[in-house]
Amino acid sequence: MKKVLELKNVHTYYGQIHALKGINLEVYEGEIVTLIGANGAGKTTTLRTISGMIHPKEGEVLFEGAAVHHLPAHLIVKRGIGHVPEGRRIFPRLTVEENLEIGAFLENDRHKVEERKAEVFDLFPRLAERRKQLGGTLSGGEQQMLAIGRALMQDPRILLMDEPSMGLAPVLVDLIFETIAELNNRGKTILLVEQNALKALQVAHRGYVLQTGEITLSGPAKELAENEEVKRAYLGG
Amino acid sequence: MSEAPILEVENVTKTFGGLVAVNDVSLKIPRRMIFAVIGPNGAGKTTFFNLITGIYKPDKGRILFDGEEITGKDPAWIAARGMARTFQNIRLFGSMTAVENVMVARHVHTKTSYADALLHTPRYHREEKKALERSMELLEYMQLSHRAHELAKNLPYGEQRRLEIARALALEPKLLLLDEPAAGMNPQETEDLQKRIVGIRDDLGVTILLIEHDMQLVMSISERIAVLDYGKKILEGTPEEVQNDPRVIEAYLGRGAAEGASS
Amino acid sequence: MKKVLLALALALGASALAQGNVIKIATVSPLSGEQAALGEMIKLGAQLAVEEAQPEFEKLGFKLELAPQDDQANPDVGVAVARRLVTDPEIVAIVGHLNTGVAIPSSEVYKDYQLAMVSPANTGPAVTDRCYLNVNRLVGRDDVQGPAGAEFAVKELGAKRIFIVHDKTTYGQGVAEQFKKKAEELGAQVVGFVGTEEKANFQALILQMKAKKPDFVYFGGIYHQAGVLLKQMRERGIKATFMGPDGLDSSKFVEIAGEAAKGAYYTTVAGPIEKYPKAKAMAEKFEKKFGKKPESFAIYAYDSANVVIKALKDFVAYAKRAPTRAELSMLIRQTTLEGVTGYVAFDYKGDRKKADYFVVHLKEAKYPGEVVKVISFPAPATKCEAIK
Amino acid sequence: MKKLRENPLLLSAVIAIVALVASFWLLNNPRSTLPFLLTLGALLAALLQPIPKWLKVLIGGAILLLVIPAAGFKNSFLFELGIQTGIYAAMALGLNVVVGLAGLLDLGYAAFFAVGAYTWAIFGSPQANEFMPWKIFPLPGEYFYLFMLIAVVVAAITGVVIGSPALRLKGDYLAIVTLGLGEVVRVLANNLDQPINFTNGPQGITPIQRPPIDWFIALLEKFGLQLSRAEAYPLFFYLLVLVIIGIVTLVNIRLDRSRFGRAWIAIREDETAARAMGIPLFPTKLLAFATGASFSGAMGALFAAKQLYVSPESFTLIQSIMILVMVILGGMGSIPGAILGAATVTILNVDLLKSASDYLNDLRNAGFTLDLGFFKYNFANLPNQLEPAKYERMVFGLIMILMMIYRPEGIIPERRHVLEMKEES
Amino acid sequence: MLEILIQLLPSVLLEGLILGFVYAMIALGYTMVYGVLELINFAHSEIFMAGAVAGAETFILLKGVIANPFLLLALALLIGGTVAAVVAILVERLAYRPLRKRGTTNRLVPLITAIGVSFFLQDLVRLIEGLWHNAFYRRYPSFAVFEATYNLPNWIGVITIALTVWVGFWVLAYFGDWLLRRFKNRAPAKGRTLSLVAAGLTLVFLFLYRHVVFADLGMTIQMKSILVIVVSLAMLYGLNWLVHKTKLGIAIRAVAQDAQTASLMGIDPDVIVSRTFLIGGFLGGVAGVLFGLLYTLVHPYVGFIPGIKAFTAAVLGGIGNITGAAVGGLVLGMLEMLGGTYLTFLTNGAMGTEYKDILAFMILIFILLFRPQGIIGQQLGEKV
Repeated sequence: MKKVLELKNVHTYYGQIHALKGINLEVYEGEIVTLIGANGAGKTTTLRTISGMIHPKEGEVLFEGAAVHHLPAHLIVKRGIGHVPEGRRIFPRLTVEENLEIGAFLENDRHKVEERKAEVFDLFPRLAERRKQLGGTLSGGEQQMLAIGRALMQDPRILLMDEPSMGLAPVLVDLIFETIAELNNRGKTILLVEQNALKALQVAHRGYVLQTGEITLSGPAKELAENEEVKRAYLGG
Repeated sequence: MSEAPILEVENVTKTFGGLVAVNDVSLKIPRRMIFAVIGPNGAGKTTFFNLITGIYKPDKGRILFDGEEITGKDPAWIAARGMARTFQNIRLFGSMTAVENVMVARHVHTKTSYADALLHTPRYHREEKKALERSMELLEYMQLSHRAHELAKNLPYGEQRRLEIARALALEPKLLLLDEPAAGMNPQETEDLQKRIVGIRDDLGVTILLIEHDMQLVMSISERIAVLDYGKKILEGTPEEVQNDPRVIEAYLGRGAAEGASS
Repeated sequence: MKKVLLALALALGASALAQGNVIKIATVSPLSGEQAALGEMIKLGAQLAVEEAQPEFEKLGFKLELAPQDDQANPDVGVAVARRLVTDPEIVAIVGHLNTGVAIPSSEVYKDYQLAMVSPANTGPAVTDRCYLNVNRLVGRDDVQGPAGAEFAVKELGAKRIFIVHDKTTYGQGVAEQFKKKAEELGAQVVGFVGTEEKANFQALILQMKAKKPDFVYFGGIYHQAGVLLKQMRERGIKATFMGPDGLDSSKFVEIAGEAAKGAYYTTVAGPIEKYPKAKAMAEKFEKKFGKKPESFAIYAYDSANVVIKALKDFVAYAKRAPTRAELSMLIRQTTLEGVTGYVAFDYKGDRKKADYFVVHLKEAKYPGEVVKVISFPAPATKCEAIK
Repeated sequence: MKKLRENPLLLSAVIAIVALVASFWLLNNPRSTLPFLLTLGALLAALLQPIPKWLKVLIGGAILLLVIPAAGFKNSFLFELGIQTGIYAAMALGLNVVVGLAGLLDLGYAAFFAVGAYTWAIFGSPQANEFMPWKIFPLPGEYFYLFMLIAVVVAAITGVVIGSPALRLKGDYLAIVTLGLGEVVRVLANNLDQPINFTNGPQGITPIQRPPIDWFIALLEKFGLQLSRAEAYPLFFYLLVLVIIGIVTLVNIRLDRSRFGRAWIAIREDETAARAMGIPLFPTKLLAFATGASFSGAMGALFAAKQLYVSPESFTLIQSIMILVMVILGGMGSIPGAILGAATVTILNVDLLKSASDYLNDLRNAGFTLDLGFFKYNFANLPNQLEPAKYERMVFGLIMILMMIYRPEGIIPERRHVLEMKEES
Repeated sequence: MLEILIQLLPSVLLEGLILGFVYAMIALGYTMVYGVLELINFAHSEIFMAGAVAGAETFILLKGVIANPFLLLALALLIGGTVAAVVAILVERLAYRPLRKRGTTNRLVPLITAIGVSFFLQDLVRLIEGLWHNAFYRRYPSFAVFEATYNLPNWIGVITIALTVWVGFWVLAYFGDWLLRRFKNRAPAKGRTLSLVAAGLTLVFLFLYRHVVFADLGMTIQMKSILVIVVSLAMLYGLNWLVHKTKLGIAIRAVAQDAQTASLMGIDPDVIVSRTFLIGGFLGGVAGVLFGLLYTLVHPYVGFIPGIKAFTAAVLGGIGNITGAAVGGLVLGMLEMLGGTYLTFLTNGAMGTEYKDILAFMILIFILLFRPQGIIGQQLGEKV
């Protein structure tokens, strides 16, 4: 299997806070890898480091074998890393359709854009119904679909997803996880950060547990789901 | 002094756009208690703090502090009445020295008039001295006196956190709100902080309300815990109650976890 | 970097070190900005006079120089320049300013140092009405120019409903008020009296004119505003006759107003060259030297400088030394000169004993226009409590 | 250089010698720019470098009270420079409270200067007869000192009036609104000549009474100095300005070190945190605004008396910007910075740019030809437009841009002093 | 007196409309940059000025070469716009971008820089013009075609009067209703009832004043004013199209709303900011050329007052909003013209035309205090 993404000893700082303390992580083609851990453990920071929104102070991020950690975000995206950010961050005053089109900003072939748009609408029929509506007026679940759809418009080779279930009603959470599985079936490689650890471990192949900026545990998802330490990582008990 | 709760929050709701950030939350915080609010990311904890301290005005409900209604009042007015806070991402006055930072919070307790300040009247000297002494005491208390004359922005992270607490204490608060005080700290610093928080309550008789992610810290020092999820208070109880409640486990670990835990 | 600094330092030091028997006459007028065209003429006129006199002074053992200064038509800059000039001992007299509003505060400074000032252009009554010993002028006054214009407007052009606009400067508002007073005395109705600093969009004023339907519009101010106002008036179909004071006496006025300038009148205290037979030779010399025709105040600046030069020469020839500022001020007040603008002599407060006033008609949109009336008028008397 | 700093004795000696040399040079060449600048440089070095306090006082006192006055008798332009620097320094200190300490960008600061200037101009000249029933104006010059205090109060009130709406706005809107209100004050000054003539409109007000100085001349005579009135006034104003600067600096330092100063800085650094610490936002801002305004008002009255003439043209946006440039150049929030900024900009504007223009003029008049071999240029052809004095806006603009990009904290950054536990006597 | 004022009304509003379109064109530049960077680009007034001066030079240089005035104008617009756009991009690159890269959070820093840039550009143009012509006032040549005046039919004026009076009465009725509700606790009247009341009163009014209303209102308009209206409408329409219908436009809006997320879409925010300055600058330059054509004389300081007014217009309409800029410009233009013309009449000369600027600033303060989001802007949430 081809190694799509690799983090080697990555250290990242937020101002004076040492947020990531030497992260090592690998994602292979066709996998769903999940990164779980308590609030503030550094999950989001890891994803932001990969997509170039912050730059690591030490270590390297390799995408398909090439170092990308020094590149600005828009060039990393160009290489083929899609990022569904935490809190969805859709553009509230663009319509659903415009949100999708901006996702395909780098694609100049009109034909391909329409094709991908059709694919997204196929995946999320709800979005098709609301294509002329402003992003900000969508419900939380629809916004999450839009955020995922927008990232898919880039046709990325790896999709980073940051807490896609956050703030969603249970029935929507199920839907989102089904979608993740479906995307993976269609061949997408996915790195998933989740607070809903059990759900995430159900859908993922492998998992990493992050605690205060360090990876404390890793392995096949099934094994992690059984692990007592996982629970401790969350509840501190 | 009555033994009425120091803070009463009644059915407070706050929405941003279409999003309900805090949804019909009610709380009573008894005096001299260490009370924690926990919940997953985006559960509305910081918004809740901002409502209490007056930075946001609630859409519905009311807030009583020390028996007095403070709903919709100016943050400075509320602070002057004895409510102090720290911030999730440290907000010190970077270009002032550590001791000056603390003295800023003595503003309402320093009784110098404008004329006093210009003319350096005896009252000015007296009040300034008092403010300075009290501030130095607080720095000492937070073990920062060696940093008193350094600029706040040059302090290491952990000391900045402590300085923020010292500054908040300078208000002589009845209620101290700590917003993720352990964020970014290493385990040793966290342990130190833990002792300090208990100490503050014991020494100064301050009620403490805190938001924290570090469950170890929360569970070991809080006497009562409220759990927020999607802006709603889903539970309130002792640490043991909270720790073993399936709803909490569900909120944190995800759906399906509760069954796993109880089986 | 260091070398550059050193060179600069040497240069600055050197300029201050240039010593010797140097006598400097300064011109102060706007050399930049919207009124530079008028200010430049003052400078060049004086420059011609100084350069003509240089050989004679050399014979007397002195080096006569011109120090042209720019007051940017701004009273603040004017005062700052004045304060610099008074502290330079080589400066013995000033030829300037252009604007009354600049001349008044600046001359307060000159007065403290008894530095003589001969103005080729200031028409505001207050310039000489303060009775300062050191302040003189060669041109007429607004309290004659304004009324002269009003008399011409009402009596000869038959103005009945007059709309007056001014530019809210000491000069413009002053002359406009004088015009207004006389026009009302003569029985015309002043239907509007408005000040404006606007430079581009005069529509609000033009709409007021539309409502008041004047048959005559007087503008107290300088050409760059007058030209635009007149052009926009004509564009909006206001056909009233247009007139202004000597601030309009520039080829730029016609250039800006374009075809609209046709038919406009202005009064001036500086007559066109051809009105002065003696000025012809000077005009030729001027054109040869500077490549342009002398306009407006150039000949007055020439005469102003010559008054100073004559007094200076008399003193130097007699006393064999440069005069003090106080001495020169006294002497200038007494000096008479057969200048290119006629006979120059000052009265007790520094006004020219008899000044000429001209009414010019722009029959075509071409500068200069045709002089339709010349009035020679003595300066009105002011009660001076003491000559200061 | 570093070595020098570490050796206080050597440093003191070097500064003292430079000060001495510069002073003698200046006294012998009172009309050249270079010795003057060097003298000021020595003064600055003495005040800023870590040398003994008595030496600071000695050098500072000698230069300000002996050398410059002595040179000023030979070249009274030095007094003019000193007075203008002083006026602007006091205003920069006032604006420093508003912009530097409280972080409120005020682009209409000249408005308060205007208010102060007109306060004395109207009553210290016959102007007030125009609208007052008693024809007792101008008030005698003795009233000047009283009116300086009145100007402080009037300017502070104007500050409150302007600040009350403006300070409720966010940062950059505040800037635009103060700019607008500053312009409003100027337009009012320009237009309040009708229906009732308060300001004499664009004509301005002149002559304005000066404080009488007979006592001062008499005093000087006791020291053996015989001065005429015209000579004594610059010296008098120079000394008066020095005294005022002293007072203003003291006020500035005292406010900075009081709870008000700390509250201002807290607001500048972080409004939300400041409010959470019990600092009421609006009253504190208003206090800063009124304090800054009152400094400007006092200097306005002095300006009117010095200038003898006041007109709306002195109070334009460029004045406000100039004072802002002083604060930025020196260092926002820094008291020595504000004074240094004021001195630099004033000298640049009043002297250096004009001297450079004069120098070019001299070259032009002399028909000097620059010959660099490959490049020949006859200065007689130099266009009039190319005079540095005309490009003050360009210079100010450049200073602002470069400072913001390369050194936003200014030449002398704000430095918090060390608070000491003082024993109450 | 009232009769004259009413007769004048259509002309005043027409002139206000023309002035308003000029303001609107300049306001677009402020609004675009503010929308993307939340920066008040103080130097926009100088970008406008650069366009005006470049346009004047084009006219003067090519007047003898190109005979067709419309072609000449088109060329001047193009060159003026281009010069202004280049200046705008340079300003962004050299002054603002270094600040963004350093990541200053202090909002005073970019604003002070902007003021500095503004001052610098004024004198730079003065220097260039001074060296070139030894004078810096430039006059736009006159062309008979542009200065041709057309009379507008009276009915337009009558309708204008009727509409204005109707709006006036409507406001009065609304205010009266508000008073009743406030003090007598009446139920609010329906909008339609108010409109009918206002319309009725308007008819009564027109009946009473019919001899005034049907007098010759003498409304005239010049070709160049028509050009201003046409070009600015085209600009508004074009810009709206660009921002809403093109990929660049969507990218601009995306960066404006959330630059960081936009970079996750593969958009380089720097490029977008640059483009924004280019567009805003070009529009400003075009506005400058039209301004010169309209008012004849331009100089390095010509931008200051219109710039401040246009900024006021942008805030008035709701900064960051294209339609808002247009609405704000028109409202301000008309109010200014009304104030400038009528204040003198109403105060019998005590308050001159000069007070119109004070009026404009008062409006600005009023708007910022009571409706900071502007007439049609949206309230943006504050981040804590």
